[in-house]
Amino acid sequence: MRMFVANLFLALIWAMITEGFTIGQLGVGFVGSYFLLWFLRPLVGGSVYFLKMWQVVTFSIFFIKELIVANLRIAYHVITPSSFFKPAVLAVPLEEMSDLEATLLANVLTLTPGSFSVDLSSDRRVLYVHVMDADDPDAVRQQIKDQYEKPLLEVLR
Amino acid sequence: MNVILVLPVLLPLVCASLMLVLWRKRRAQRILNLASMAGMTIGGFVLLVLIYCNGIAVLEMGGYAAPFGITFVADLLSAIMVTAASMMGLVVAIYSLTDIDVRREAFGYHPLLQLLLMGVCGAFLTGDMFNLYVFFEIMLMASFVLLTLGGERGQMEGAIKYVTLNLISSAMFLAGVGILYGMTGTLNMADLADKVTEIEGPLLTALSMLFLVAFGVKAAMFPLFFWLPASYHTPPPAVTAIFAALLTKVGVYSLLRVFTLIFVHDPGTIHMIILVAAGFGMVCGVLGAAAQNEFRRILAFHSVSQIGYMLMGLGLFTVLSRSDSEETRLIVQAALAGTIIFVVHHLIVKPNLFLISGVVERLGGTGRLKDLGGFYVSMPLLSGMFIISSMSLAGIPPLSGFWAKYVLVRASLGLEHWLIAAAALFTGLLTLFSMVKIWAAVFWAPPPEYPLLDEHERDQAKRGLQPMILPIVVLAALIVVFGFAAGPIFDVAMMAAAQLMDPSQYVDAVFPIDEAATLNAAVDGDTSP
Amino acid sequence: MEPVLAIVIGSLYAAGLYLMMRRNLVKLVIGLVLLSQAANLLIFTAAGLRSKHAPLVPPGEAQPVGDFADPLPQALILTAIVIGFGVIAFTLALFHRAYQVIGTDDLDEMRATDT
Amino acid sequence: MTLTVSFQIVPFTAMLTLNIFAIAMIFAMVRLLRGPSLADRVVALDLVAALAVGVIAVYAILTEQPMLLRAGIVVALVIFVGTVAFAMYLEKRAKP
Amino acid sequence: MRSIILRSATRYLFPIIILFSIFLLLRGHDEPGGGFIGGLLAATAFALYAIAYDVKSARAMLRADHITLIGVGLLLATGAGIISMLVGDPFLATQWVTLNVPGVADVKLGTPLLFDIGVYLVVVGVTLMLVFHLAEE
Amino acid sequence: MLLSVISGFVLACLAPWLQRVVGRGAGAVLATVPLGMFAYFLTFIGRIADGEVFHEQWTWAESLGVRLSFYLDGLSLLFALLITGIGTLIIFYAGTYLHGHEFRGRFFAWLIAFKAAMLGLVLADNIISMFIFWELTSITSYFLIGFDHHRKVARDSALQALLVTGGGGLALLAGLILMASVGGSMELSTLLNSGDVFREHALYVPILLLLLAGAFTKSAQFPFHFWLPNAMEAPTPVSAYLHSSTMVKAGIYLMARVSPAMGGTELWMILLSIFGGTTMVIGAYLAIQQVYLKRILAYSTISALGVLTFLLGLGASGAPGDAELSIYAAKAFGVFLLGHALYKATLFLVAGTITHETGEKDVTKLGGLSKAMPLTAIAGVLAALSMAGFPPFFGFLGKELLFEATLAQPSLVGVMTGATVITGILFVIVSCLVALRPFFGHAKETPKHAHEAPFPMWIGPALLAITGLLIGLLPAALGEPLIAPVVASVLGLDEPVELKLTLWHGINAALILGTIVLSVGVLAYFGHRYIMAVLGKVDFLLRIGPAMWYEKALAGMLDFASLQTRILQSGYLRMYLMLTVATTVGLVSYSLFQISEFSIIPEIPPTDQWGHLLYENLYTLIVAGLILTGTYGAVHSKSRLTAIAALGVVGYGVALLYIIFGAPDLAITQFLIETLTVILFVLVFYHLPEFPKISRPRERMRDLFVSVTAGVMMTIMVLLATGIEPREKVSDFHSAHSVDLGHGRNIVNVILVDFRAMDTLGEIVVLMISAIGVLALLKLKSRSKGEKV
Amino acid sequence: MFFELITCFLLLIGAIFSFIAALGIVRMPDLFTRMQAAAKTGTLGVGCTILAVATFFGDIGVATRAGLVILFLFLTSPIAAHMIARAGYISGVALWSGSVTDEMRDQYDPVTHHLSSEPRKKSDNDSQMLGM
Ligand code: NA
Ligand code: NA
Repeated sequence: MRMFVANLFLALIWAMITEGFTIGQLGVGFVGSYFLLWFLRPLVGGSVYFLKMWQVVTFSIFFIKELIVANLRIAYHVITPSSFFKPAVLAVPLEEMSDLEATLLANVLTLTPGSFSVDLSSDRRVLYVHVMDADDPDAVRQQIKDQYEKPLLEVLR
Repeated sequence: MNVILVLPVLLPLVCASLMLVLWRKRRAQRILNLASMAGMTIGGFVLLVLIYCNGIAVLEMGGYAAPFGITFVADLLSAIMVTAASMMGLVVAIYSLTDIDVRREAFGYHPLLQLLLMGVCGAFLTGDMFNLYVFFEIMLMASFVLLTLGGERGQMEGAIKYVTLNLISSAMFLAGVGILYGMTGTLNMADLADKVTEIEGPLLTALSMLFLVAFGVKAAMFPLFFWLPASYHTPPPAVTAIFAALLTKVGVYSLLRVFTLIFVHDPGTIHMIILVAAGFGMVCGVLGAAAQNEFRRILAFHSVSQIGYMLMGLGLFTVLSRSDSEETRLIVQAALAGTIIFVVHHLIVKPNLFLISGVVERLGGTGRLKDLGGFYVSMPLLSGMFIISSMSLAGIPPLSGFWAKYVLVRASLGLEHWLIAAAALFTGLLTLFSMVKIWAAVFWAPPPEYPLLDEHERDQAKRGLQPMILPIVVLAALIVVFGFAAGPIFDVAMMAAAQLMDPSQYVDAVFPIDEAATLNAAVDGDTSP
Repeated sequence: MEPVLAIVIGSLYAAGLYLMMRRNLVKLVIGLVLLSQAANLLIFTAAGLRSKHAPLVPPGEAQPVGDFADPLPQALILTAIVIGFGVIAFTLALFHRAYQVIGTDDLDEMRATDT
Repeated sequence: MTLTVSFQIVPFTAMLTLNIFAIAMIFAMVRLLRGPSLADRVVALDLVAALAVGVIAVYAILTEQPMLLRAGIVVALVIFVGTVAFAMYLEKRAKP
Repeated sequence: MRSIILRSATRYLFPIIILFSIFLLLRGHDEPGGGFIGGLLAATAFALYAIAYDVKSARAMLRADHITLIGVGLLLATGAGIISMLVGDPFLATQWVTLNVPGVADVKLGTPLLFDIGVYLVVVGVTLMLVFHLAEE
Repeated sequence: MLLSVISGFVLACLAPWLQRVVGRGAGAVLATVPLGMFAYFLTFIGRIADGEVFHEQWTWAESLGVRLSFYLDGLSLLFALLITGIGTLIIFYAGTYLHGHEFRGRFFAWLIAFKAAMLGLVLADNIISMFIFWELTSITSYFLIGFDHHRKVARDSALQALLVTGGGGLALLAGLILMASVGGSMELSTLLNSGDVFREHALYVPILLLLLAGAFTKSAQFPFHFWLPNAMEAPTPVSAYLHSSTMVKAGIYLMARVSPAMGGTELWMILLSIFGGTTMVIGAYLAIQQVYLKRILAYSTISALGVLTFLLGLGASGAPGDAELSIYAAKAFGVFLLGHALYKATLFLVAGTITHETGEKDVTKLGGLSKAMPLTAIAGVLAALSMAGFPPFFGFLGKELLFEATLAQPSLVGVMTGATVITGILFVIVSCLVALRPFFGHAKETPKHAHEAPFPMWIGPALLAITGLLIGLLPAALGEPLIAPVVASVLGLDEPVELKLTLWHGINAALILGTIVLSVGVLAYFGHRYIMAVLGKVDFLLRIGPAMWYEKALAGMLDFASLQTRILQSGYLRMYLMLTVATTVGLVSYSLFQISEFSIIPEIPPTDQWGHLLYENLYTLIVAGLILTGTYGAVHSKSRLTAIAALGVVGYGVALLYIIFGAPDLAITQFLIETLTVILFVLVFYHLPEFPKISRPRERMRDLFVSVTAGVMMTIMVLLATGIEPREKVSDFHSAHSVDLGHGRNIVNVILVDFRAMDTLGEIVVLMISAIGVLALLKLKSRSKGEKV
Repeated sequence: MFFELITCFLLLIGAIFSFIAALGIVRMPDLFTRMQAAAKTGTLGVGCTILAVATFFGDIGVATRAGLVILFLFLTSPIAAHMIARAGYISGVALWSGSVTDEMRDQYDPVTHHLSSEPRKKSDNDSQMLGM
């Protein structure tokens, strides 16, 4: 099942990049990515590909909104004198999650307001995040957990 | 023609590819190497005979007519060069059986040798300017690797200089090609010969200087030769030998090609520059050699001076006008023929000397003259071969070198270029001096009091010496034969020179007149290949 | 635009050559890279910058439409770029090895084979 | 509004955008030259690459060559590998 | 590199890049791309893998020995040229066959594709050889 | 004649083998061949004396004007007889002299090869084949002189001889080539008939000087004489052969040979008589200062060669003045030549025998050997008498004729006669030194106990000495048939001349002079010690002699060579680069300056278009600025990683230019390559140190100047290229046929894989090689450190 | 017309954000704050521009490819930012003096490349770290 999804996903990408987007191209892409996945066996084993589409969509909208807000805020910081922001590197404790989930979370954080991921602890339990406004570190931590970690995990699980 | 013209490039390419697939099969690589070289040599001779009988041959790669695709053109000069190069490849391949150690074989010595030959033969055959660049790069890259193969300190130092200076020259070549294309819209040499006539003379001269420098560096022309003495003596003798045989020759060949085919508008300036470079090269090179005290370094420096000889003929070449007498025409033709003879002579003699130096270094443990000696007593055959080769290099009659020198000196005297003739003769004397210096130190002088190799090592070194001696004897025999067959060889060289002197032969071969209609049709898009 | 590009090319050549004339291996190789960029750009410019459109034939057409850049220099440069890459890679490895064997990256100390 | 007006507004904006992108690149270049740390320079280089994607996109609009996006895809996919390589260097160098 | 984030990102980026590289290879005759570009892109993917994990696993991913890869690629490219000589044409003259694949299109297969695949393999093999060996130092 | 020459070379090749097979008697066996030739040449005497000449021609390298053509006339016959006759005796002699020597086989090989070359030289008609034999004599004599190669002295002397004669040989080649082009033929026999053409030609002086340079060096004329005594390092048979009748006489032969064409001018006479005269006096003077037997003989040989040159100067056809005078001199030349060959060979062999038997070469430590070795003594004494000029020996005749020739001169009689008289006196002393001193007086202790030499070692000298005596006794019968054709050859006469050689032709000035010379000479011999003491004070002549100049010149040349090499081949890569770039800039700008109409400055558009142009091209300008900034960063940065980053920017900028000007393929490739290059750089630079600051400011300024000039040059070249728009481009074809012939819509790719697939094939080969190279560099480690560089 | 206005709007947004990113990278006080500017703003700015391409051509094929560019950009640029930040941090780039706190300090072990999740109280527990 999992392999099938992955296969279909790659086939879709194939059809997308070859601009025709015909059934034929999809078939070619399917066969092609079948062999590719076969080739990449050591790599893809154990990965989850099945995505809940509606969760993706909601999260995506939220994500895009956040993205724009983040940018505006940074723009504000860039233009105003530096005394208005208080950056910090914070340790954000994480729920139990897979590498891929942690990575996605880190990426999302990087692309959204005033924060970006510096590194993930080796045991994946803490994400170190650089934030622009750390007047109250604990509040920032909580905000990250509530606004990003939880919805993302919902989408992915 | 279809096969034989592409064979010198294709055979080594296929063999090298196979060797990559058979990367760990050393014996298979050796056999493949020898077989390929033998095949190339035979092919080369067949090509030579065909060209000799039928005139210039042309192969349109991919079936695209001349200026549009890449064309291989073989005139007599190309055929001579290809044949000689393949032969040297074969000889060195045999020599390498003993000289090249297992480690080097394991890291691609054989395919590299093949590819070096491929690059060289390609450069001799191609009739396309950019393709020439590509073959140059193949040759250079293969030589870079062969030069560094082994990873010893001297090799590294030599290679850095060799690589850097050659890359500079490649950059200039590339720039020259780019500008040439920008000005003429073509890359085919025959087409260029026609199109450059539309460019203003001095501008074309300026452009030709880029090519002069680019090829001059490869040819180790004065004052662009620095890489040669810095690097030639560092790799194993087999590699030095094949380098000495081929690398600079490709540069000289290219100079011959472009300055007789394309840049012929202003022989006064260009050829005087070449002549001056030739003269200084001869003297500086031979003086440099006189200052050396190591077998291979002496030989390396001599190459610089001998390049001077080769360029001398080209420098004497002038584009003849109708008013020039038949006598002048013959002298100029003889000058070019002299260059060709010298190239071929040097292509045989110098490698042989390097091969001999390899045996000496192997048995003596060093190339330093003061630590060597006694070879006249211990290796009489080798001594004989050295005498033949070194005397030929010094231009002692009736060996090959004499004829080359004689033809050139006669031509320069005939054209009343007294200075260059004097330089050539003086250089001959100093060459003799160097050769005799080696002879006296390595062969005549008693063995060193404290030999660098002990008994055991010497015995070890003596094992399997036959594959090293055999090529030396063969080449020495060739030198002698060359000397006695000087007449026919000169005739062939004169034929080749005649082709060089008359670019229209080349151009007509590439663009046959009766196919002109087809050509136009091709432009209009009516024909398919 | 050709004059501007010509100046860029000249500067690249000058910088590349200047770097190569330093005593340092690393500068040498950086100079080489600049030089190869310069040569490529030179081919590009010398052939004439005649259009901003890529030499592609639109689907369904038999020949390119409108004005388009000269494809041949592009093919040449592509070849030259790749050759240059191979050369630079080799040079890097050579310098790496040379540094290991000789123990310095100072070119002035690499004179043993000449004199 | 007629077609001609609309015909000119996009090229004009595109040209403007293109120039802004280009100037932004020069800004990034300032950081690249100033540093002070290598990481700063790499950030600047990364930004130059990102801006290059933007330039390609705008240029695709300006010259109406959508296939230029293919170059954008490659840049987007590949440039970060170089950045990663720099990072690797920094980390290796940081070894005690 | 011991970055978890990089490693897991590599796991999804790697197949994408490889796929895209094959696409560039196959479509290169009609649109920007081709054997070189495809090969370089694929090599970049492997290089990324080698940086994120290590050279050993990247090698394991490649399966084939570089040298063999290069040799085969070279033979393919040369072979594409030799095919025409068997027909009596000059070296490197292209030969085309049109295959009718129902449901897709008329697929034109020609020696240039073979040639480009050879180029692709050589470029991948060479670049990886360079990167891997330098990385192992 | 060809056979006689070729057989010599073949025999030389076989000699080592023969030596192994035959062993002890090899000398005798080998001697039979030259003996046969001697007999063969004897048969010609009659016909040559009758004025016949013989031609023989074999094709060789016809197109080069080179034939194996031979020409036998009086001159060459005399030489051929000497070469084969004396050669026979020498080989026979050497067989015993070198008995048991490890390399006797090789010795024979070289000796016989030398003999063959010498024979070829005197027989050759074609000038190039003559030159070839000439050079071969130089080379073979090199190996003979250095035969005792374990001694450094021998090696150095051989080198000296080779350099001096070789250098002259090269001049000779030039002279011969010029001669051929002036005379319009490669055959001596033809050239010699066109003497007036030469003498009136503008190139006469250079040709003459070049030929004489060859002849003087070979024949050890002052100031090139110094190599000859040093050549005494050779085994004695070699010395005897080289210095009596062959090697050194080659120069004499050459002068005599060309004298019909080149001789007879003022210049000829002045040069030859001055150099010859000086040589004969100095040689003889130096001879009596020596103590070693062979060195005494060597210097006396130089003197004799001087005499011969001197005589050639006096006697040549077309000479100003009386033809009779020329004949006198030419006659003297012929007689002296033959006489000298006979007695000098004898004396050398005798000297060799003495040294061989006693182990002593210092003449002052020898004495009374006549009892121990009577036969040798007889031969020696006979030869010495001939040398001293006692009647009735042939040497007497030579000396008489010499005096006659000088006395008959129209001008400078005093000087010339004085010189000959002094030489004559010194000759007498020399004769006494080499023949009286060792054999007579009281016996002295020698390293070895002297015995009579074995048969092969005394028979040669004895035969030669007796021949000298016989010809002296019967000059008209034995001498004239040989000498008269020689005179004809030297003077270029078609008819043989009447010579009237007689021992006694009345009391005349020459006879009186001869008598005086003899008596003074004998007296001087007994006062030798005192004379030496006096002369020792003016010994500085020796020290500042040309030998010193040779040493100085050689050392100077070597010093200059190393200086030049240190400068040119300094080992500094940056110097090499600088010179290479500077050369390019120099050559290109030299050519550019010749352009009359400079149109590289682009047309400046009208000002009202500036705004529009800027609007259209601003981004391109900025991208160019980006590249320039990146370049500046790469050059200026103190850290290499910064330089790499800056380099990256340059790469991206160039890629953007490719995008801007319609080259997406290039841009993509450039981006990819850039990334991969960064990876490679980072991998490698990780191991390399940071930049140290080590360049000196002045060097930096110089390099900056050179590189900026190069940059400007490139800019100009690009502008010039863009200024020319070709009418048609090959790419028009590619664009038009991309779809129908190439079946592809990406024209660039179609060019790469179809139209110009050969380039692409080559390019992947380059890539592949670089991969092997990297593999080898990184994995193939040196076996051990400090191994051979 | 509508799409053209959208295109212009997107282009301008993209230009502005990109310009701010560049300005930020010059003006911000330390590596991390610069990256805040570059990583987000750059990505969004470029993203908008690519969207503009999609709207301009209005072709579904172009749009999907534009989507791909954006997707790849969003996939790779955070990774790059992470890598630089991490490397910068490890190589000892100092935080801006105005920074409030640094909870990652001393958490990274350069020998084992281990990044701890526990705040380290003592600095002498290297041996313990090595044992892990
Ligand atoms: Na142009
Ligand atoms: Na143009």
